[in-house]
Amino acid sequence: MPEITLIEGVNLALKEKMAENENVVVLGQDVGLDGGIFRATIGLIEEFGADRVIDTPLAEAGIIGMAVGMAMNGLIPIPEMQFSGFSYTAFHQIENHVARYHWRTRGQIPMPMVIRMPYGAGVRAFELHSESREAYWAHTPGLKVVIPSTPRKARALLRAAIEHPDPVVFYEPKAIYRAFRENVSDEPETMEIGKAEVVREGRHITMIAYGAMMPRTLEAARMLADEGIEAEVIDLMTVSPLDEETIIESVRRTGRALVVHEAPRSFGPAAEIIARLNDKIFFELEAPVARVTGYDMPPPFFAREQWFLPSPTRIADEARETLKL
Amino acid sequence: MPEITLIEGVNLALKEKMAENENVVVLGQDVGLDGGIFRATIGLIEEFGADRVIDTPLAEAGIIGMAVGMAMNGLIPIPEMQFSGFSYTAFHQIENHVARYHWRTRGQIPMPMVIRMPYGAGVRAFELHSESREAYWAHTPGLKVVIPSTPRKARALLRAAIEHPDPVVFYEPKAIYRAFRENVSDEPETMEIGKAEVVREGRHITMIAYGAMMPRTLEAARMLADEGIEAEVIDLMTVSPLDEETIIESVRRTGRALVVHEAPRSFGPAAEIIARLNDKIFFELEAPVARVTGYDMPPPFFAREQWFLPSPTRIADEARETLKL
Amino acid sequence: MPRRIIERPRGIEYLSILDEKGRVDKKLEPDIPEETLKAIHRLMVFARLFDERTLQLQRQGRIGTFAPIKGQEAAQVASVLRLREQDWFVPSFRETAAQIHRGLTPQDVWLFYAGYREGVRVPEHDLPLCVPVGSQCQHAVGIAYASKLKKRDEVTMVFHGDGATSEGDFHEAMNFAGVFHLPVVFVCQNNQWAISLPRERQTASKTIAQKAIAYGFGGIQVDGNDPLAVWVAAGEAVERARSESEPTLIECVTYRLAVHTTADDPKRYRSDEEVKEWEKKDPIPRFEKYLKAKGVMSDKDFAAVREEIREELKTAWKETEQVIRELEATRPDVIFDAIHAETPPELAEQRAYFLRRLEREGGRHA
Amino acid sequence: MPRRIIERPRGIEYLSILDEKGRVDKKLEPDIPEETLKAIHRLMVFARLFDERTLQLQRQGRIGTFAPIKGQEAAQVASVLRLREQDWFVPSFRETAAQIHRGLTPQDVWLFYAGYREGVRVPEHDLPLCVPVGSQCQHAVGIAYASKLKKRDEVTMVFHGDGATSEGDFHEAMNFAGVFHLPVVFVCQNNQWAISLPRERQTASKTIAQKAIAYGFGGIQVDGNDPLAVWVAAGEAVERARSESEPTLIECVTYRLAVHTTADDPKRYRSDEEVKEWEKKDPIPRFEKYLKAKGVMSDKDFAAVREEIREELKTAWKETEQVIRELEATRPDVIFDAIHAETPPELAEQRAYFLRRLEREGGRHA
Ligand SMILES: Cc1ncc(C[n+]2csc(CCOP(=O)(O)OP(=O)(O)O)c2C)c(N)n1
Ligand SMILES: Cc1ncc(C[n+]2csc(CCOP(=O)(O)OP(=O)(O)O)c2C)c(N)n1
Ligand SMILES: [Mg+2]
Ligand SMILES: [Mg+2]
Repeated sequence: MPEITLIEGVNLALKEKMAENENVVVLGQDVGLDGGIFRATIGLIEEFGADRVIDTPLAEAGIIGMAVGMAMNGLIPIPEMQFSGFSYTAFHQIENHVARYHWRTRGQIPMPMVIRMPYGAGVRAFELHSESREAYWAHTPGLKVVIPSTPRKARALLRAAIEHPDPVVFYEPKAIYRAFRENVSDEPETMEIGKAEVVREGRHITMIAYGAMMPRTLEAARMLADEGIEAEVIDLMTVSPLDEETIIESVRRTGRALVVHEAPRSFGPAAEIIARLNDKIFFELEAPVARVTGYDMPPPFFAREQWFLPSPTRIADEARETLKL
Repeated sequence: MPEITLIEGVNLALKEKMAENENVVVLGQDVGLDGGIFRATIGLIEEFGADRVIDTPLAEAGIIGMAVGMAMNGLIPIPEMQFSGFSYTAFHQIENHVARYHWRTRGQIPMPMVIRMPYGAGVRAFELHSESREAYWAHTPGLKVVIPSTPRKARALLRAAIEHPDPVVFYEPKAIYRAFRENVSDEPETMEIGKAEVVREGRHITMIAYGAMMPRTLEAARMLADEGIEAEVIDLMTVSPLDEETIIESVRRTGRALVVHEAPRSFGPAAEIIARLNDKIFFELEAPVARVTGYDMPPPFFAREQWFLPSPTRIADEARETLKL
Repeated sequence: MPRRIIERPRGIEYLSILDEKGRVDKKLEPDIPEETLKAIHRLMVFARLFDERTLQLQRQGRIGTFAPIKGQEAAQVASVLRLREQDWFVPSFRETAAQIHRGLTPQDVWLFYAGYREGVRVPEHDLPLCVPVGSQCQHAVGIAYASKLKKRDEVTMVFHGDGATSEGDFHEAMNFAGVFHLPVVFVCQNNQWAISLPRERQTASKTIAQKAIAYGFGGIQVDGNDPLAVWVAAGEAVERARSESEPTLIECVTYRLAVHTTADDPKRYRSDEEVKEWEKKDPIPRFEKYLKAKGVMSDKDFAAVREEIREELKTAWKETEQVIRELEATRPDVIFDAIHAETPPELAEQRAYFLRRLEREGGRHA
Repeated sequence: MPRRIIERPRGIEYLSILDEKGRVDKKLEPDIPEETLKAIHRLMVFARLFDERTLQLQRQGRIGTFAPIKGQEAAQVASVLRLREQDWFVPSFRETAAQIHRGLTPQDVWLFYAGYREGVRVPEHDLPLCVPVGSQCQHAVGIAYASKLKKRDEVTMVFHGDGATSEGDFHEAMNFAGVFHLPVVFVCQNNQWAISLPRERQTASKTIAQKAIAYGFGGIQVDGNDPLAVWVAAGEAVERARSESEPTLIECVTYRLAVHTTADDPKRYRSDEEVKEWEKKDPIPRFEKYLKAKGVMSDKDFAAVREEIREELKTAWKETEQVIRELEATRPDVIFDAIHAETPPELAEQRAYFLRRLEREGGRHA
């Protein structure tokens, strides 16, 4: 397999799963002929036909609601929300139905479904094309939230999400859709939902991130390494449910932690990770857990969006501060 | 003024503000002739007419979207969502527009508005009539989130919310709409948005709660008092922005804290409070901050909903646990 | 080039066969087998008596808030009876009669209204009732899409109220149904009220049926208290769905004779006179006149049916009480059951915590 | 009692006055003052040249993603010109020409597309462009409600695309407008495409205009590339709103001759032939033929107008470049400005943190 980009990883997983299982269908705005506005679904309509690669009218609640019905009648729908900022139109269908059908019916009506949506700032887009609100979905009982950070993980996690029996919100870091390439195996690869990965080992501090913040966090780790600070870096991959085991095992060793996300700070994902560390290993923490996050505002209009996003410098600085304590 | 219930406090504030300011309008499902299904708007249509107390068609996004336009054209709309569980149909209007118009236009188009909605479990209602998802709104930049816990506060905070220049989500604890009565002043009373209140003083632990969890938390404090444990109790009143000052001043004194909410635990409001304490006074904490919350599930069907809600016993037990550490 | 009419939407048809007085339009009268006539009758009466019994139970505090269907029996019974077993039934929250026809038992319904998740039993190709108004319409569309994709001979019938037509969800579902040519039948129970909002203030269109024009398919208005008219319209629509894969909107003009739910006080917003007027149009006496005139059933038969149903309900409630006792004895950590197919670790931990507390408190608290 | 037609919706009218070839239907020709004809012309040409210039700027990387309006000038210009100053203008995101008429400058637009919040300047009684498709329709309804409540002589005109009609928001807004009898005009820019989805697959209704039937008010389809037809239909609708407080839906049949946005590649989903066919219907040459035939303007006048606009745009861009330099020199903590009317303490703290970092990093990072 040649080296591929993250978006190609998404595309590959979709192709593979559609070929493996004829019940898998893709639906959304412009997912057919156009191949998706980011080309995530390119080539699918040619291979699987317009009945399984469905261009829908412009209605997010309609798309998710239709997917709910499809899942009830034997399909595994993969609806796309064109941008996460437009998924709110379908919020009620996701919260009231996608997240609750299994619960409501005590499993009589399961809800296998993967809701794909690109998220995040950094692509010089209009307003509402740069949001990062994974916390909404993570706070919604019944959903799983998965966010890949590399091409290989995109492919392996999306495959896993499609095979997963519960509904998964698959949040795609569009800022790194094409940022770099990675080798993926010829054989279909699947990674477990709910597992984080230590992507860099270190003993001084644990830095936790996911999605588009991973390259920045790794860059910060390299900057710190130059100064002799060995940062351990964890890629969450699944934001909900959190892989406490991996996080706690690491922070127990390092005694210090830092969480990075581009979502607004207040009531954001980092708060939950801090709360878990507080719950479980409070007395083993040697310093407060740092959070390096977006500010409490919508992502700024794009000329100034880089001022909003956590930079490697800022991440490294906060790590240094934590190490001083 | 006779003693009134919480819902009567809401009604009183609406009446007062509608009389004081002819730009204030109320809109929603059944808010007119019916007086609101909880009677929050009773008597308003008789006093202010059907043009200002507006029975709308059954469409939440329509209601909020209409309120956005009203605010643009000089009114101060108070839309009602019949239950918080149905507000998600309007999520996009709230996130994309209500929360952002001031920001988007740099204040050229302000968005004064109070979105009222009853929330919470404990009233033996159908599914989706018992939700507590204040975290969604608290995580949304641009909104303020206010939750009263007594009749007097309902009246004074709702008045303040209507006078407030920013959009406020006014989350009403329906479980205690009629649970008890309280004296309110004849003179209009207003309480500041963004301020918490120490409602019971103590020196061993700080217990933080709001809304329908207040009576339960106070009950727990009384139980603890019998054992000589003096719990300080804070009523948040505003969930966003948090009144860090009051919280920190208290926890600094007690060294221990516990947060109560009925919202699901993961990625819930307590996590943010823990994160703030971690950020600001980590080294002054003598034990991990406890959280006593709803579980990560939709509120159970009502025959078993009391098993879900934090009970005074449970709150008190968690406080004792914290004190052992 | 000039000003000209480019589209003349078809007129909106109204269908009524059996009028308030029990007179039948012979030219339009459908040929319904006797057994089916009896089935329609029994189900309508069953629904009426079930409603009454359930209201009693609610008043006695045995169950919680309940949404009666009184007055709307014909509209939902004569329509749902047009479905075959393999067809899909998608209710709103006021189709108890239809749900019972599809396989729910009184016990299921009572357990649901008594606040037990165990009351949500889902017969195959049925959905449970849907609380968020209108949101079920899109599910019907997705189900129908899957049927069509898999070339399965399945029709989907979805119920919704007049109020539901104001929701964006209804619109999006109708539009998708039109665009994808789906075998789905929308049955609007226009009972004149959405809690306190009368039909005329729900929408400014003269009929609800004409809303179908916006989506490029057919709509028809029927006397929803006339089982014959509903039967005919639903039959045509189901057939159109089945053979042409085309959707239809059927507006059943009916009336909610009772409260919105037991938490509602209709005196606040509507007059007794209006209710009395509509009581005269009650579908059950009307249909019984028809059955008698046709010689299908006699007064004695009617009484026997009622007696039989009352007995059935009596037994059913006794059994339900027993089940409720059993449910109450169940360890309350069942609230943690089946939230996901794969339980997240934090939830497993929360359940363990719950059980620890439960044990410590001797089962009284958690 | 029997099967009968109870509602015959009015036929949907199509209006065209000035055809592709520049021929005019004399019976329908409106009497538009010369100055207004020239204003329509100038604004259409301005829009076209502005579009071209902006595309260039985008290709040069001076601004970001941009949504051209090429081909839709008549539909938005001849409609918005029907508003008086006190009327309200609610755009979607593809009404640059209308926005410029209402008071935006090229600089505002460029700043917006260059990613500066400073580009959102809001002329009184205007809204800024709206990104979430269809969601602005409800705002128009609320504005119109307030106008009516306050008995102010204000009409609201809201623009949306063909794609927008599929959103629940459009439906709810139309329904509210009908129920409350609001002075609002819905102008649908049916440009045949919603990104890659053609009009026929957006909805199964034959026209978009007929969707008004679902809401109890009038709809009309016009040749959206014919400024005279748009002028007449918009004038009638505005007048109906003003004097009868009744809404109207106007479907302007037009075409998006360019890309959806500069991020789009239409070759993936539509044929060059189709585009060529529609180029023949371009509103500008057509209108110029009309103006010439009428003796209102000559080729020389047209050239002069173009020259003048080009100069204006040249100056405007120079000034904009200067403003961008100034904005770039602004301390970047402006991102914290005006998020709320009352800044929450945590946000003030975040800004202070940002400034501390900025200082430490010598203004290069934060
Ligand atoms: C989305 C949503 N909003 C509000 C409610 C509260 N509610 C329950 S039933 C109802 C009225 C429904 O009217 P209609 O659709 O006509 O059905 P009917 O009650 O007459 O059977 C309302 C407002 C709800 N369940 N869901
Ligand atoms: C709610 C929402 N969903 C999706 C998008 C992405 N999007 C932007 S424009 C567009 C197509 C709009 O089509 P139409 O309404 O016909 O307007 P046009 O682009 O043709 O002017 C889409 C899907 C959006 N902006 N908002
Ligand atoms: Mg109704
Ligand atoms: Mg379009």
